Amino acid sequence: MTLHAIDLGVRAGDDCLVAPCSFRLAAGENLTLLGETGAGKSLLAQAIMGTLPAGLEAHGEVRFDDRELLGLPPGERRKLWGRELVLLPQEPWHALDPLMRAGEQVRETYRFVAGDDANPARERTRRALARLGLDRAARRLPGELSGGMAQRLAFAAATAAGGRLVIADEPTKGLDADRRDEVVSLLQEAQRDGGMLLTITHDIRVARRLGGRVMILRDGRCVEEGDAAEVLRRPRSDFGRRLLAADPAEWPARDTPPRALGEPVLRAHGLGKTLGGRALFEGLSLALSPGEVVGITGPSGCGKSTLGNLLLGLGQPDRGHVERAAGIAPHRFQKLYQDPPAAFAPHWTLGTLLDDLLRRHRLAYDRVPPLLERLRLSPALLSRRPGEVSGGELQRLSLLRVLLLDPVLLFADEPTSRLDPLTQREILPLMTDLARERDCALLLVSHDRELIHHSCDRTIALAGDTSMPQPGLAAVATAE
Amino acid sequence: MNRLTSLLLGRLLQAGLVAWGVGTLTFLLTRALPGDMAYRIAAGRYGYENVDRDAAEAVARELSLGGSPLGDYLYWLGDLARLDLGHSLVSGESVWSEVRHQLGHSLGLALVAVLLALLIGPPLGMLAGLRRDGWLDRANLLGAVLLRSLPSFVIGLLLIMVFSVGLGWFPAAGHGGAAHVWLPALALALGLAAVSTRVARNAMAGVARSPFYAFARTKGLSSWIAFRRHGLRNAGVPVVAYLGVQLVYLIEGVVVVESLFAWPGIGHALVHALVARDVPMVQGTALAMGLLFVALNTLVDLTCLLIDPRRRQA
Amino acid sequence: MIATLSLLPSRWRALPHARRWGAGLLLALLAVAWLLPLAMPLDPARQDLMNILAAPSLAEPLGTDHLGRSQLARMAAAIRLSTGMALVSVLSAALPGVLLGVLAGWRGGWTDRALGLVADCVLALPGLLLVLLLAAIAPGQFWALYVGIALVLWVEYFRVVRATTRSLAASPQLQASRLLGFGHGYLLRRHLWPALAPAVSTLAAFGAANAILAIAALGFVSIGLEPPTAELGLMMTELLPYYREAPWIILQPIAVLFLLVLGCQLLAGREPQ
Amino acid sequence: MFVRWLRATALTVGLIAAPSLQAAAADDRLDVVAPWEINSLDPSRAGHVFLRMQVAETLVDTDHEGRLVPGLAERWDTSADGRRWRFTLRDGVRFHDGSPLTAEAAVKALRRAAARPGMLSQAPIEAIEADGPAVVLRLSRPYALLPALLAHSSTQVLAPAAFDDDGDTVAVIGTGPYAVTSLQTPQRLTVERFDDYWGEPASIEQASYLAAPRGETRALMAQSGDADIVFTLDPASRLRLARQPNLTLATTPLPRTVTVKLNAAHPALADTSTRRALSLAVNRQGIARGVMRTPEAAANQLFPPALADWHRHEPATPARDLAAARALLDDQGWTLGDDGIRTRDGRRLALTLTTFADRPELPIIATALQDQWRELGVEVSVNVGNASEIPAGHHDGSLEMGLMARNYGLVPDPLATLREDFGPEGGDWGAMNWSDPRLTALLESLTETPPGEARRDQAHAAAELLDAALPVIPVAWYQQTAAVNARLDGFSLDPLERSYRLTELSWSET
Repeated sequence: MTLHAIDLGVRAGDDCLVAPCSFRLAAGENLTLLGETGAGKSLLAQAIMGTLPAGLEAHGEVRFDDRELLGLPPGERRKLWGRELVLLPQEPWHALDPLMRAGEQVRETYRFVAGDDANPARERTRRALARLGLDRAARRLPGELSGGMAQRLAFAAATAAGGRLVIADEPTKGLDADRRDEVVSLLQEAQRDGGMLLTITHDIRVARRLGGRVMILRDGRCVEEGDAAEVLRRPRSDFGRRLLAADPAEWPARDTPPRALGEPVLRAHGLGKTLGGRALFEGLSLALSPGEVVGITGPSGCGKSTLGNLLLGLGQPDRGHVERAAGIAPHRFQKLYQDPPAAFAPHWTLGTLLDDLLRRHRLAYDRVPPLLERLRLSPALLSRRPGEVSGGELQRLSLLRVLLLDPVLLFADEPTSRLDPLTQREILPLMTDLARERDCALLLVSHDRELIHHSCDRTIALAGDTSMPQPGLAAVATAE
Repeated sequence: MNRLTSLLLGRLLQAGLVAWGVGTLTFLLTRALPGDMAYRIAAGRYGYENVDRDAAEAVARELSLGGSPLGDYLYWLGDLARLDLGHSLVSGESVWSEVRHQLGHSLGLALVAVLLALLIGPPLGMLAGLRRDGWLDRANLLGAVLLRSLPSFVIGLLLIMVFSVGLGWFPAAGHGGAAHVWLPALALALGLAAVSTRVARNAMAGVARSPFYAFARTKGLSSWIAFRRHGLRNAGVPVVAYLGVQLVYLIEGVVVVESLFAWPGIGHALVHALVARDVPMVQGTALAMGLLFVALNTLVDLTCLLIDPRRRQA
Repeated sequence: MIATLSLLPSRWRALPHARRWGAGLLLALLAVAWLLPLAMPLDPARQDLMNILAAPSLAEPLGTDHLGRSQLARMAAAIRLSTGMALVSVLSAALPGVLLGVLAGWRGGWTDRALGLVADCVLALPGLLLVLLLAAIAPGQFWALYVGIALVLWVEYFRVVRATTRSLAASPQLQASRLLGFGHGYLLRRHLWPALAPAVSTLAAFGAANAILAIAALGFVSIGLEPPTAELGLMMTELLPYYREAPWIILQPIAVLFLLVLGCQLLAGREPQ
Repeated sequence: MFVRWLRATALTVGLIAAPSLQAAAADDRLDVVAPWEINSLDPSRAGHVFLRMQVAETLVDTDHEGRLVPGLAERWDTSADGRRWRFTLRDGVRFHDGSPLTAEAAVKALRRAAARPGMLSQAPIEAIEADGPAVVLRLSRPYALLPALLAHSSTQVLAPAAFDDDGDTVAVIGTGPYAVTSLQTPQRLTVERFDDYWGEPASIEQASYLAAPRGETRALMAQSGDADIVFTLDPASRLRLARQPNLTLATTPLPRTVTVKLNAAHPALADTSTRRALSLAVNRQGIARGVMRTPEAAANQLFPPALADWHRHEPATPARDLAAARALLDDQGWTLGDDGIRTRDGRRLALTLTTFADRPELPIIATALQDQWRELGVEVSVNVGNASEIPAGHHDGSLEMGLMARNYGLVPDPLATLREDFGPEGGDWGAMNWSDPRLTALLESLTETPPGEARRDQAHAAAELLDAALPVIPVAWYQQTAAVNARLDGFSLDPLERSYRLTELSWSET
């Protein structure tokens, strides 16, 4: 059982999206494609699976055992899905039918793809779910599952038909640190009994844990290839080195001198909040002084964002109260969002939105160019709409928008979790330096403990129950 | 199950308000309308040939029009509360028996029409939605726009000419046998289908592009099984939900189709009652149509609950 | 006129292909209606009882109707009146619908439930009763019919606008703008209206066609007849009896309505949800 | 696999439709379709349907030429002073429920008819009593038209069991050749042959009546064979049906005239010459050929040929004389304004023409008149409303002009209607604020003179007076039309629209 790709590339018309590259995979082995968003990792996986969108074609050869996949007619290719080739989709909580019970979506693979009769199919489903600790979740709808449970369910549904080659596309996207190890062990299980694993990720820690062979991709070109242990210790290529350095664990230790804490801008006394019948935190008191960077961390669903919103006055605590320092204008308490495009009105150019802000607060335009310079943003961006600009640039623009109002408190809610490692490596230090320079208190929320440890003066860790559904999911369930 | 009880309570409240609304509107009808009511009712009763002053005066005495507006209004609502709808001024029959007779015919026609619309509209729409911007999709759009710009009486006439005069399959008009319901129901159904087919097409196009549909296919399910188990149900929710809003066109269409096909329905009766200012009859038919609408909407809500389990927990 | 409703900041070049066709179709229809009478002296009421239901000829490009009147003149007058009245109906349905929808979506809570209940009740009342009540109060006035029709159609705008406003009210973009110190007016103009515009203009497109068809239905049960004015809906009823004798006659108002609906549909670019 | 789904739906639709195919074709029931709905069982409200379907009968009947003949009453005679009428009932007549026809039943029916609005209330009746096998009516003054009034449908005789104790009609139990089997108001009535009918029984076993208000629907039902006889075809369909092989078309002139009722109190319509100008400006030929589609419908006088005694043969159809009409208005001082509308001492010559759509051709004729009078310089706005607006406008004086179709054959002798329309203070459907003593005297003496040469001369004199003074302007005469399926023999149209004459019909052998 082998997978052999020879000069496999993807073209759209005449421009080449992924340059031809070759790799080999044998039974029991695993290969990880590492690179940033837009590097063409997913396109390679889709080329192998045969699910390239219209207008894109794969070139070169893909030999699976003795069969050449690219040449097969689409009908034949589709017969391999599930039976031979298994694709684990991105964000599995979207890839499950919202109206069908969880167990049923696994049973249908046994029943209709593997071809079992009704009873054996039900029996094998029960056993598969039990093995993945999902027996309690069989009757639930996907909307009621946590991210980790959804990932395991999708895995059970996809591998039920016994496919030997498992392709995992960004398995840890949207999951927090604790879930990452769970996913890695899940993938290794697929590889253990003679299967082959092809993983696509931008997370270096996942690549390091999986081991086996690694291939680093940049802008559709294979930059480096080799054993994970060797490539991820001393990468030969320059891009490999920068990619490694971007991992928060590798960041240099903070060397900022401890500074005298000024008069706090905000105090919280005995804050308590219960959400969905569960107490998130109790009796929490804190004070934020200018120039201080405070981190809040904890597993997903533990109430990090809720605490930040309470402090900013965007919600009412059940117990305790928040007290702001006197004489500070309300618009100097600002917030940065996890998904940058969501914080802008999509229909207007960025320049228009900025002019609105300047006119609203009667600020002179000459404050903008120095900030553009400091945030390394080209003025040409202002003539584009939020949708036509990258996530990194947009986050820096929202930073600019906020700095125009000399904020005293900035609550950054997972500001870089949706961004690539390199962009994150560049933006976060910029954010903390600017906060310190302008004596603005920065409240940083993230589920990545390494990141918080390397950026903040002090940290508040919240405990939490892991079975809470994904925040994104809860919204889906209650949508009218 | 509190979702179900709150839904039913909401619809019951709506039914009450509709009854109150109809009562008030028809009461206004008696008071505000120019043109002598007594003359119109006499014309309705005895045929316009032998309507004259003493006929109109006889009717006026009988109705005892006049009296203080507020007093009459409360008295009027009192009757409505006791569901005593009184007697038709034109035919003298009790309104309740007339409405029950006509409502039965209209309900039959409406249900067959909705059934036909569901058989014609959504399946074609879903086929068009699966292959977006294919030839079927374009034909579906043009067909829907054409049907939406044809008044229902033109559709009705075309159907009679083709199926009754031309092929002789169905009787042209009137009622009596089971065969009489097909052409009027089809005329209504085509109007409804034109709307529901586009809703189904959009829903299906959305579902076909969704990640869970792609995962169902990459899991190995055939296109037919994926459509049957995942496509149909997910696309069905917006179609059924839109059915509730669509009933407005059904009620309007019923009026025209009934008078074209000489079908003794409630829309036809409402028009005659309004023209003849037979106010108790107007109130009875309007009330029946309003409550029919609320009942059909409740049915639609229940089906939505059935199809979409998420709504049950929310 | 329907095009202005979409209010999207898009120039002609930027209009995608379908919408350009839609706008072109509508402008052509309106051009025929408004420019034709300037080009040639047309009297929609002049009759010639000796020359009824004449086939289209060079002298009479669209033939003559059942009273020998020039069908070209009547179609031009009908397009002017019907599109004008349809606009009245659409505006009198869209304004309350959008305003109440935004109010319900924005405030939520009991205002939302109360307005929702009122909308459901108005939807349940037979539209015909409302229209006839208005037609009876202001007999012989076309606008009364169109406003009566709008009384039923506003609920569709209300439901679509409320859903969009409700989802936007809780969105981060609004929270961010509020934090930045912007007032309600700004939020409406920058955030809400561009999101509502396509949905509202689609409903407006179909609302116009429904208004005209409703007038045809009313004319069928002989309400709202007002000779000699030429109105698209009523013409369909008047010319119906001659569908076998002169089929091209009744096809003309229907074809114009078809083009109107198709034009609005392509222009709006999206079907009503 | 989708094809499987579509085939399945097509199959189910076909299966359900199949049984219906035979039903439509082979039934041997006579299906009659007409525009008028049955809105009640009460003879005074919907009696015309039961009379036409020969379910119920009246004391006096009419023959094919419209002359009065004995009906349920064998013979009738009047006292010397003409104030006491005695109608002797036929014996051996049974109601459909088997009960015998008695004088008491007839008296009860006539008393009900006299108490309710309808034709019988015209007669000056003091008392109605039963006297052995006969019915006696005492009048306050001589009234020669009484037999004619007793031929009206509202005077039909129903069995005592047809009424409940507070006088409402609960069933239609008549004495006619057909008995009711099912009745669904307002649309449908089915009847079957009544075997022990006193006259010669019908040959067709089953019959049904369906009310279909739309002209197009009725025409299509005739074409598709669903209806064996269709009454009142709209002009456009009539031409098409004439070409159908399986149908024969029957037409007969009706004693009904389309007239424009003028309010003589209106300043513009007060003098005769203005009314004459309006009449001259009407293009009757155009309306007859273009709208009614029957050239002979052009009305040169008030009374159509169907009313033999009243119709005058000499005057040729007055072709439209616009010049004379304009001259007449100029003499009256109506000067032509620059907008083409005439004005006189500051007032525009603008009038409102009220009509109704129960008869589909009336709004079309109104539109035609509107344009024709615009050429004359008179601005006319047309108000299409409910039929009752004309009598209502007559009484509150608000009516200016009313376009209507007046039936002078409601009763076999038009005199009854004329006395109602052109009496001293006019009539709801007749003159308004106009009267002529000479005409009143003539109409009075006509009620006493027996039929004959003298009566016809007086009738012609009255007709001449009306055509000269023009309180109402005649526009067109009506034709009753019917489409009859070829498999029927012996069909004829009743000009007085009293009966469908079903008993004379039989299935042809072909």
